[in-house]
Amino acid sequence: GYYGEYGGQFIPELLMPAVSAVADAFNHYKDDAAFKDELKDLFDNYANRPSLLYHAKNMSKDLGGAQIYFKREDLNHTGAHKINNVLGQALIAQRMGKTRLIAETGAGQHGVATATAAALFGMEAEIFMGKEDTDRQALNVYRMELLGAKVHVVDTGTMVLKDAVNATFQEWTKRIDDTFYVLGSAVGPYPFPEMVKYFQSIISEEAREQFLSQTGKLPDAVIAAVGGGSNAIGAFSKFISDRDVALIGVEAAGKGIHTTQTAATITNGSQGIFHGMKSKFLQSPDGQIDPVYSISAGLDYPGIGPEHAYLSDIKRAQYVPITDDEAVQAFEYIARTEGIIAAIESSHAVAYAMKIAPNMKPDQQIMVNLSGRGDKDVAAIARYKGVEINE
Amino acid sequence: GYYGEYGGQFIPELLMPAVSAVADAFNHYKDDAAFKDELKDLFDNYANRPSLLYHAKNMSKDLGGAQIYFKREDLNHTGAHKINNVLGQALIAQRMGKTRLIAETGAGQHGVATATAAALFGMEAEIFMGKEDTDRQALNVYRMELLGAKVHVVDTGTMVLKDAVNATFQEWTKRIDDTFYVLGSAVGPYPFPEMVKYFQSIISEEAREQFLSQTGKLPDAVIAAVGGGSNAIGAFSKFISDRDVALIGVEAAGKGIHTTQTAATITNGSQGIFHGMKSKFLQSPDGQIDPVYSISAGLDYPGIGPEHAYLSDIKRAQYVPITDDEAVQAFEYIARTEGIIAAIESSHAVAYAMKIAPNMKPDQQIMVNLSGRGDKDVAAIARYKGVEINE
Amino acid sequence: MVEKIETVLKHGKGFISFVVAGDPNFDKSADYIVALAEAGADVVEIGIAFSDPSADGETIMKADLRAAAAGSTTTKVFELVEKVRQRTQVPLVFLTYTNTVFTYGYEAFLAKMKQYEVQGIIMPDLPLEEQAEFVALAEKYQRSFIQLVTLKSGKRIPDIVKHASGFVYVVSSLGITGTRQNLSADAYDLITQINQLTDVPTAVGFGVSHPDQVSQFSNAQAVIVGSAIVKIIAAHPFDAEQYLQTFVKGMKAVW
Amino acid sequence: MVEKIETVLKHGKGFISFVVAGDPNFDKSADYIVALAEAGADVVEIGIAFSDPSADGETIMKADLRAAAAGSTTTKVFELVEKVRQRTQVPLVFLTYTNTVFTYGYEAFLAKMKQYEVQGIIMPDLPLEEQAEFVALAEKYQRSFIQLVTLKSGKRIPDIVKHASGFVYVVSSLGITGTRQNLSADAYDLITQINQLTDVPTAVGFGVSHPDQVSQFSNAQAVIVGSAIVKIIAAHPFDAEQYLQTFVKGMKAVW
Repeated sequence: GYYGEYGGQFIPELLMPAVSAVADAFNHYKDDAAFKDELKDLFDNYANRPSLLYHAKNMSKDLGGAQIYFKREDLNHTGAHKINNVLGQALIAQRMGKTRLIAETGAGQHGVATATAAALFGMEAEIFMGKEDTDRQALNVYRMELLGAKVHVVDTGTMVLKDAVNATFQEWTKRIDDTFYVLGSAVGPYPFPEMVKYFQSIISEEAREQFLSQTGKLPDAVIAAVGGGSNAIGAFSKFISDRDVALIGVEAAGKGIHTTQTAATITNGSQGIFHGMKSKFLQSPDGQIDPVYSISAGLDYPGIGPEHAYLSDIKRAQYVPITDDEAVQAFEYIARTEGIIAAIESSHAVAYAMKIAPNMKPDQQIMVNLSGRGDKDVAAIARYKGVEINE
Repeated sequence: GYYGEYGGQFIPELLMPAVSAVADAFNHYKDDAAFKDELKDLFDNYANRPSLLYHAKNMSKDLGGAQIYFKREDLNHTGAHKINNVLGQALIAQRMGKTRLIAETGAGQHGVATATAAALFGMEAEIFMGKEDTDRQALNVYRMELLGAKVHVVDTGTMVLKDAVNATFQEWTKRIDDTFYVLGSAVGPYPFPEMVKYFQSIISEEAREQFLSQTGKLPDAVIAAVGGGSNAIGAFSKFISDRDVALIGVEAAGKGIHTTQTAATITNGSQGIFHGMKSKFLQSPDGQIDPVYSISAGLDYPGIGPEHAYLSDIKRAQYVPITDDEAVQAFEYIARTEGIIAAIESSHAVAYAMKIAPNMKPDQQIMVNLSGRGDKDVAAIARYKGVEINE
Repeated sequence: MVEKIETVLKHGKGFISFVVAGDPNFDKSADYIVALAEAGADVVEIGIAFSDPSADGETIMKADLRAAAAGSTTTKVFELVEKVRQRTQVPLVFLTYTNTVFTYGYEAFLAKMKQYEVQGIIMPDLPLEEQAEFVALAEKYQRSFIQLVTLKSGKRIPDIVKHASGFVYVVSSLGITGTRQNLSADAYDLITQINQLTDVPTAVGFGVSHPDQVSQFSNAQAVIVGSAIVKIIAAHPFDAEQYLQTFVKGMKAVW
Repeated sequence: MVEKIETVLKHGKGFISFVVAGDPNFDKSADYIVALAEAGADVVEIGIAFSDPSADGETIMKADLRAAAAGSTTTKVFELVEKVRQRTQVPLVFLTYTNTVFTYGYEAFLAKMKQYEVQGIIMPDLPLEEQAEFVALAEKYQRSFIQLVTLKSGKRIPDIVKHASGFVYVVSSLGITGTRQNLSADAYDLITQINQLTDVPTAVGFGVSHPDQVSQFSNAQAVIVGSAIVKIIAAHPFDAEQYLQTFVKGMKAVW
């Protein structure tokens, strides 16, 4: 359960049996042929996989350097990479005989994905969401309810994502027997970071093959946004042993890494133990977890998955900050240039590609993981730009 | 340019040369190998085709009759079938040397698709949208602007879709040389209904092969929602010569076909000449076009494509009305049952499948064309259900 | 006895004016048509209000809305014509979108035109390709189906003017109806080209509003003024007579 | 000289009470700890406020917020303990999330505990699988690392109690901290099972709030009362002494 010194299972004794049971089930099914066949069927015939590897020709030409490719996770059913993980975990839950899924959600994407899987599998779903977020994302609350899920408003703490995680763990301790906690990012106690990586690795598994068949070679760099880090670990995973492929995680710098309005965990954080894992966190010297900020609700998390902390320490991956301003510019740029409205999360990765591509050669290749679509962000971008939208 | 007695080119002399040039180009390129290759590349590597043929097992089991399959056009880039047509027309425009696309839009879906294609092709785009619609769908206006398009607010007439069509034709007469009118539905003067069918036929072309390979036989019925009728004609087209495949177009009955709050053109309409075509329209005995109503902005059109009027007359296809209430119920039903939030347009087709499937046998098959995703409709559904959403 | 349009216009320097039937109401419409005729209009075009006047600019769209508010129906338009015919023998021409005529019935509509001595009809959305049926019926009822030719018509012109009757409506600019400051000199050449192909008089329209514009079209047999007249009615809805007469006389004086 | 926890609790009918350091402020916290000791509490647990007390219910979360508002830091908590030690020799135990100790440094934290005579520590998110490093250091500093056993621990129990020190914290119900009306009879059997495996005293907690509950756990050496005491402080932030003493004496009377 460790990546170097990061990872582990820092959870109450009350949850250990449940988490251990998940670990046992995961370790059993991840190599089970029937499980893998069913997962592949769900991926191909429900999640709409494989996702395209798209050559962004206009952007590559405009930037005048490396060839840029987008891995189009935004084209998945429900519009983001989240569905990969959720289908996998729901299938494990089903195999374990669970009939009820619980999940945390920030802006609502993982909650919608979990509610979707629950509808498909005929399970109950209860989603925990901070009150700040239910107020800001009322439409996503209704979307989850349409999918048959019950949404619990979390009004403790700072009433955002981290508090929703706390509340979901609490809920799990109260009702373990029929309930499975579908964790949404590559964080939490083992086996969650490993399990999330396993299900999200389909991204790099496909991309690696697609690069070889479409271009005859591997990319020179893979760039992905990092909040908890599930899309990034999925995009990195199968390239980790390809030492010539640079792996770059892009953190949300918010209003800047020299301000307190940031969520750049590797850049500004320190070692800690929280949400069941030893990793890096934005926290006070006393270990009180910081409130964090990013324009992107999906990156607005004070920690990072333990494997990312490890990959950073051993310098196998590099983690760089991108500000709100840079991300919004990238969001606008690829809309105009490629006709793609990407998630503001993914736009952080695009922004970094825009920085490095011009200094690379035209025969070099960058993969940017477009982890989700940006329809959900259009209103926020308008507000950010000071455009009045009356909805 | 005729389907039985329907169709034609009822347009001002000023536009005839432009429309004839489009017809000539279309008739040339539709059989041109290089054009078709480029279109296929756009379909496969940009629009994300082929779209899934999804077996809705939960729904089929729950209804206890025919097996229901969804053709998942909602999984296309930009989230609806509209992109098929727009990419095709933009490619024709490019071949004709045009550098500027203009288009009408109702709720904004076709406008967003056109703006997307213009961004991809590096063309200008100007979108005409009724003031009622720009007020209701401010977010889609901003989305088009993000994609680089200019949005013109149409404040003439009833300030909705039909007025936007009028305004776009007017705009075309003012600037013909560099401009191509990308019409969004299977309506208007020849060659538009034929051209839109040609590009949308990919739906039934794929579906026919998918049914044969996935189930070994053709569907017993194909059901699609009809406004102007582009997704329906695309879903019907390659099945028309399969006489055993029932073709069913579902019209928006709005608040009921016995009220004036309806858009059920075949059910309540009469022959007329409007928007460049002879077809059926909802109109006064004097030929004044009626204001129409449906909860679905995409079906809220007073006419129907000429080929549908013809298929109805010769009884090759059947056209049935579905009310707002029935469509909303279907919208909610498949969200809960299959984890799919479908467009309210497509939900009309789902609603009719729900009516007939229970009376069919389990070895019979229904294809429902899920023409688009329903994220755009969630707020409207909440309002319809009286749920307060503070955005 | 109403004269044929061709006869009226063959002398040249013809003036064709346009009003929307029922703008601002049907009684005043009748008065204005009579006033225009008395002021020297050689032909009066009577527009039938349509819900979706897509070939018209804002001025005429608004007139259509006023007429609709006054309760315009096809039947009321025929009643108007019947009344007008009791007061003037000026040749009349309908300008209407095809759907109005189609839903009434092509033949029934032409029969009414004959009954009330409306000499011709302009249907801006019934181009050469779609007009055969209607043109045959118009000939049967001896009504003129007015052909339109535009700056974009090019090689279509010979085919179009072959079917010309009443006058050839030369669209002098690109775009929709409405007043414009600068008209294309290309229109002059277009009129010359048409005159060489047919004996039917040419009338130039779309955007003519000022007296100094008409002299540019000395080779046309008539000018058509629509929006400029509709604007006068919009400005003086209930007492436009003298303004209309002053305008028409001013145009005819320089023409 | 402070006695060892085991020594205090081996007589049975022990009473362990809980307060959050700094709730409502650090001066009153000291007074309340002393008051609890004087009323008969055998051990006092001192909670260290954390930003994300995910194992705690609403009552203790709110106490954490009050403590945070009073400026709680790890340093201030040690200062509190230093002052308390000048007024009472009651055995003290920290209850803290692991991150507080980890960021301070395991060894540095334990050294401070030893310096201020804090006998033990409970870290609810440091389960058997992760505690080896800390437990070894705790032994080095002769501090008790309190093990938790729950109704779900099952076959894990022998391994857990093997490392027990101070007391075994028996979590009497599922869920988080907080007062509950009905406690499971399964807890009684769980205590019996643990008593057979170890000589370390058992203390039952999570949801104990009423005098009539304590008799259900006659086989435990102690009961732990947290939320009920925190609620008294919340209700009487600046004069809770007498209410605390009444409550503790009432509990001890029936126990």
